[in-house]
Amino acid sequence: MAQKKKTAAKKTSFATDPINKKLTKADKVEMLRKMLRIRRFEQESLRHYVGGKMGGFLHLYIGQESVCVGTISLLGDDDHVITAYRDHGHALTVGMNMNECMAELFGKQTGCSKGKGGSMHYFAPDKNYWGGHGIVAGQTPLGAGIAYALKYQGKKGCCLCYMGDGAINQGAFHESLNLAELWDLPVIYIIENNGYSMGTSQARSSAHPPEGLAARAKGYDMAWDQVNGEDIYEIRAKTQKAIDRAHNESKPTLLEIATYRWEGHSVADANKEKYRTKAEIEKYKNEHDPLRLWTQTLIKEKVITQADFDKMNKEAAAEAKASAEFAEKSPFPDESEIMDDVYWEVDNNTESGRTGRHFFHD
Amino acid sequence: MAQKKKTAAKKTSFATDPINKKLTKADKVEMLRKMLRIRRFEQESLRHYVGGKMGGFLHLYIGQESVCVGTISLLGDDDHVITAYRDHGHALTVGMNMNECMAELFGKQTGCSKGKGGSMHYFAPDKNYWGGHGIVAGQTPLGAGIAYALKYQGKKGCCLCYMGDGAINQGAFHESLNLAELWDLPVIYIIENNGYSMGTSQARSSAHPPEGLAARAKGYDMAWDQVNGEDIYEIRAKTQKAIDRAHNESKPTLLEIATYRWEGHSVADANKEKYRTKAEIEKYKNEHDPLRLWTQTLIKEKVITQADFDKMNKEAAAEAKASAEFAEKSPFPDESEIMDDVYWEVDNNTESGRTGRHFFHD
Amino acid sequence: MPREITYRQALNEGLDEELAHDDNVVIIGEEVAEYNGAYKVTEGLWDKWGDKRVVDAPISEAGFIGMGIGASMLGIRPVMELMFYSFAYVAFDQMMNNAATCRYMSGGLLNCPIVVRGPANGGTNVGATHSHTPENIFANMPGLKVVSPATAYDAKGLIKTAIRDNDPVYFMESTILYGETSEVPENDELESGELIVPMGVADVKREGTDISLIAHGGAVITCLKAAEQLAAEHGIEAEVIDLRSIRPLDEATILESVVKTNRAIYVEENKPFCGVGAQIASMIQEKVFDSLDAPVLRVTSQDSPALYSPPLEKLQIPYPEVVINKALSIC
Amino acid sequence: MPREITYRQALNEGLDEELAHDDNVVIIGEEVAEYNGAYKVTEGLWDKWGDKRVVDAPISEAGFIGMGIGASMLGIRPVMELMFYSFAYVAFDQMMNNAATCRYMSGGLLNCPIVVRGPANGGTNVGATHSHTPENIFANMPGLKVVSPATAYDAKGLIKTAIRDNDPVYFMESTILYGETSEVPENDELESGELIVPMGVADVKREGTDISLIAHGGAVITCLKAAEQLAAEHGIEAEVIDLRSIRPLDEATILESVVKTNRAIYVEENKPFCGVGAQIASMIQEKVFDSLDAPVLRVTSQDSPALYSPPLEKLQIPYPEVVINKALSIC
Ligand SMILES: Cc1ncc(C[n+]2csc(CCOP(=O)(O)OP(=O)(O)O)c2C)c(N)n1
Ligand SMILES: Cc1ncc(C[n+]2csc(CCOP(=O)(O)OP(=O)(O)O)c2C)c(N)n1
Ligand SMILES: [Mg+2]
Ligand SMILES: [Mg+2]
Repeated sequence: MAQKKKTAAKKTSFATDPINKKLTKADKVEMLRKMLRIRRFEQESLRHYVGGKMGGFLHLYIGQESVCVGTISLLGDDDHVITAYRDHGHALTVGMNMNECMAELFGKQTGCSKGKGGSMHYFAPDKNYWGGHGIVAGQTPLGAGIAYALKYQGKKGCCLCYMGDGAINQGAFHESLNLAELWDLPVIYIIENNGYSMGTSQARSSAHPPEGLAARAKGYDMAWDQVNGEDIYEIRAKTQKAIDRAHNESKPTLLEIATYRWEGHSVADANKEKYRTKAEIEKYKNEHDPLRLWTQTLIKEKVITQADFDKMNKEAAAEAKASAEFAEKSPFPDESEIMDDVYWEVDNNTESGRTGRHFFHD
Repeated sequence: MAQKKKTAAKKTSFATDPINKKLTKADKVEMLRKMLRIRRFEQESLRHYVGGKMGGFLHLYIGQESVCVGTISLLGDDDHVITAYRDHGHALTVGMNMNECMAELFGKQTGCSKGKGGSMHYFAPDKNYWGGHGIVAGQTPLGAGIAYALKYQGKKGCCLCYMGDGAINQGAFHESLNLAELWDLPVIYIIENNGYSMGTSQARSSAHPPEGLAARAKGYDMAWDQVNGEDIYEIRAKTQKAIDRAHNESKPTLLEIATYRWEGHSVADANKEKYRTKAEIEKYKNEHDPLRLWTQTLIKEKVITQADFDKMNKEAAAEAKASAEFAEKSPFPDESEIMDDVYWEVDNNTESGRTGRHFFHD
Repeated sequence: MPREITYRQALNEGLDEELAHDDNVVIIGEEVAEYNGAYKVTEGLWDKWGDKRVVDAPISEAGFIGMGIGASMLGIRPVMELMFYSFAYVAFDQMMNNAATCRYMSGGLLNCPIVVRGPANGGTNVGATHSHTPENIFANMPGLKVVSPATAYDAKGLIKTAIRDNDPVYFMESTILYGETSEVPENDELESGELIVPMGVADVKREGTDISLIAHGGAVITCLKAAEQLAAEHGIEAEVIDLRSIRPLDEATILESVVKTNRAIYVEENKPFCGVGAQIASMIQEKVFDSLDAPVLRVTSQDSPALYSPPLEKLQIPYPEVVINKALSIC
Repeated sequence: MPREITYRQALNEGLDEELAHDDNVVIIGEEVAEYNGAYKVTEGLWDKWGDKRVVDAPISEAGFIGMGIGASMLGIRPVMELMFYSFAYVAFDQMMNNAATCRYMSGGLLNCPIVVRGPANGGTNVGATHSHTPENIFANMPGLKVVSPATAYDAKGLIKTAIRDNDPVYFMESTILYGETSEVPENDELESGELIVPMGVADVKREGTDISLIAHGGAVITCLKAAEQLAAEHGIEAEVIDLRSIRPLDEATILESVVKTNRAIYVEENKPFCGVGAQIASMIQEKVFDSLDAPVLRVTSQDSPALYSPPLEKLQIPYPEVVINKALSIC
């Protein structure tokens, strides 16, 4: 986390970066609203998880909201997003609605994946959002593939592929870095470095260059950068450089964005205050909350007033609460749906889908 | 191959390196003999492969002999070796005899693996030689494991783990590098960079730092070096540094040794003069043959005379020829042996090996 | 008074005893040490045995399992934890090639005494990526052994056997069973001083005369429940056979039962195509064709990837009523 | 005059036609382009179609197959070559999770029209690491399709079908069959203008009345040889059924044959435990129990890892005499 402070020092300069100067007041407010909505959505979901309304895992993104909101705020129609299992923030940011996201957590038919994927597996291809992937780093070759497709189709687009700091030690990620650089794929790998993979600190999981994790890119002669994740302006300024590189030169970038998760690895993490101190967590909550920092920035910039914030906050909370009501009222999938969505050809009742036996239980 | 020439310029200085000054005349001759024996063994094997005495693949090491002979010449009792499928050179260098190696190629009962492994899968645990592995980079975590075992057992040893330049893009290798550096494992990864993985040049398979492939080690903050493989003195001097690092600091190293294979990827490689020019191959044969260069060095140093060489050469050829006769005369394994060597417990007729059914054909 | 402990605690005791029994035993895996294990199977072992014997690994399954295989060739006895057995799929080549074939390819010059253990089950609402059940896949490969205990007693006895075995053993547990208790004797109650359950010996968990319900892992418990109901409501006495180890396989116990009952169903939580049940059904009809009064039937998971929705996943995986109905169809 | 071409050439034609048929088809793999393919299946395609459509990959199977899966979600139709299907094991997670489960986990929002093809066979003396035959393993996973053609005709017709299919298809060929020829019509001899063989339709490669020999891939040829000898020397007329696709599976054709012959043997070059034959045997006895005059038998590879020694490997894998003896044991 040392380098976090280092980059934090340059904070003020990024506000005046061209990409940030382009921001309208509405744009800035919209980013705040998105961060607020993620936080309230997750807090609401946590209540219902604890209340027994969900199964499996719930990996909360609280504390990291600036990362997805800042980066995704830069994307255009041909830019795509893929991430790991800590995926609620990205989902809401690309435009998925709270109802479908909350209903998915409740395992309901109205969920974004019809209750089949759960918390770790959100998808919205219509919003250029390709999941939500449960296997650590499993999404990283897919990210290269999305970039490959864009390039193949002659589109000026890119793929933002997110992962955790623990994911960088999976082989598939390294193979992806080599392919991306070798084949000039417009993919931007973003390490959301929250300092821990479950209970294992960065120092106990990764050997890396003194500069930090992103410097592993050097091994592939790839462009890289490090970003202070608590500053939306910095995130946007540095990510835009990578996007330009992807759009204009069809070259990949490896970004490392320093951030922090407030909650446990998942809600089931009984040790969340053992592998890191309560003081450390409190410090991040009190001094490095990206939501509060952005709010303060906007108030200081006179983009909003405290009253504006309070109103937005209430709206977000109400929206989250309503989504839980929606989820609660929605039906579970019908038993017959268990066998849908396995094969495209079967679902679409094509000749191929009707020929031969596809399923082997009775 | 550019850096090969660069390192070649420094050639002369390595002869006086302490580790090389320690060499007796006999030591130097022994290295020549080993290189000669590898070459004659492989030339003999090639004849019989073409003559239909073998099946499967035959990956010849000719042109690369200095690499295994130079590096393995430095090893002591607690140092170990593991490599890929291009494994004949390493096998003969650690002390396996030509008979068992040739018989293996013929698929005979007297082969080092009783005819079960073939060319790609030689093993001699009694000589600290752990194979012979067919899956590209599959041996690289095993190499870390051998080093792990040595460290666990408190031995001052190391593991030399060889691989090709094409192997560096497998995920398992990268995972191994991180583990080796993170856990201070005394493993030395040696990339035998012959410029091609099958028909694919280094430039078409690997994105890497300008310094070369070994510089990927930087990504893990690992020590690394590059070596001119046609100079035995240089190989020994630089590898010894890595061995010292392993023995004294229990730290890994990534070495890249520039070399060249004269033959096709395997004998079945029909394109060997398509993806690289005949002129390139001839140049390596004529100007960079490590066997000839070492012979010349020894003659110049007056360690041997041309007549000594001729005699050794004849002996090596005769030994190779005799090994083929041995192999030819040896019996094939008995059909009943097909089912041996699957489970240790079954082979040793323990209670565990006798309890329950282990094999499921009739 | 007989002692009851959980399946989790039984594994923990087994691991602890083997750490004491052999200095070469080392436990390696993600979060197994300082965190005490994602599912607390290794709780307290790092405190007791320290950094050398209980080791936290980065998220590099191919790397650290391959490393374990290499170390095992030199006599280390690594017990690797996969946080979920599903993660075997990123280490698959190491587990299928290096662990399974090096002994054979060397003509018997070496062996790999490694254990790879972890939960291999669905039913916990973690979705398709985390719910693979690869018993059949690994058991397909000669050179490997596959174990799947259903009770605390078997879990303890088998993990100790697996660690002492000189071949690679893939030990598949169940997160759903971790909290289940059963009788496990204290060592001083045992003549041999410790609890050892051999591989290759199935266990008749319930005797019966009318039909054989054969299963492994969590499905054994489902069969026991179904058997009780079959007896209570239908007067059918089902024999329940727990394979315990899938490879090696105790065919004799299965066949003996079927010769007695003349009817058999294999019940598993796995996907059907080429599942363990396919092997057992095919074997039974081949070996005791004339004893069968009905075809050997199978109950499996519904044949789609594991789904999240909690109430639906319950239906996707075999539950007692499905077994009962299937049994009634041939009794 | 009917045209005979090799299985290799048939695949090559199929690939060429699909490159022409759909701009989204792209061939990716190690040595597939400039080298013309390690086994020359893609010969001439790079010359003809250029860098964009035929792409040489580094030795990074997990990376490039995963990349292909990602690209397929956006409508690219990648046809990935595995130089040996054994190398699927380093890409296993991508192939079992991302290709097979993303459609399901998204509730049907996406699909992965990817083909992964390459030789999956033993018998070429390349040792255990290079001789895996994972038909059963991949067919176990719902969401995947597994195809294994035995003739040039089927190879051409099925590769075209596989590429047009909107689900992931794992297409397993045989290096031993690459050089075998069979009749493959020219397109202009065909009413539809092209050769298409559907998946899920087994082919009766030889009609018979006394026993059904059922197989896929190279074992089909072994069965045909055995059938000739059974007829010539023993007066037994065997029906030979070639599955062609393992998943989807044409159960109807199998059952129809067994109802006629009352005897069946599944022959495969795979390892026995939970092999394809286990599934088929279990299915047959379940569905037509009363038609069987004898148990369904199986012929498989001997149950050890593939071995190198050329004359011995011939014995490890089924050959006609083994099939004949097994048939005689129940005829
Ligand atoms: C291949 C694989 N191994 C292990 C896991 C279990 N697991 C899930 S998340 C996680 C920690 C990942 O940490 P990091 O990448 O830093 O992401 P973060 O959770 O901090 O967002 C682990 C070990 C998994 N899902 N996949
Ligand atoms: C995982 C895997 N992919 C592909 C292959 C096929 N293959 C064997 S050797 C080889 C080229 C390796 O080249 P390199 O690593 O440079 O070693 P060299 O042959 O030059 O010694 C390939 C592609 C394999 N054996 N394993
Ligand atoms: Mg993290
Ligand atoms: Mg090479």
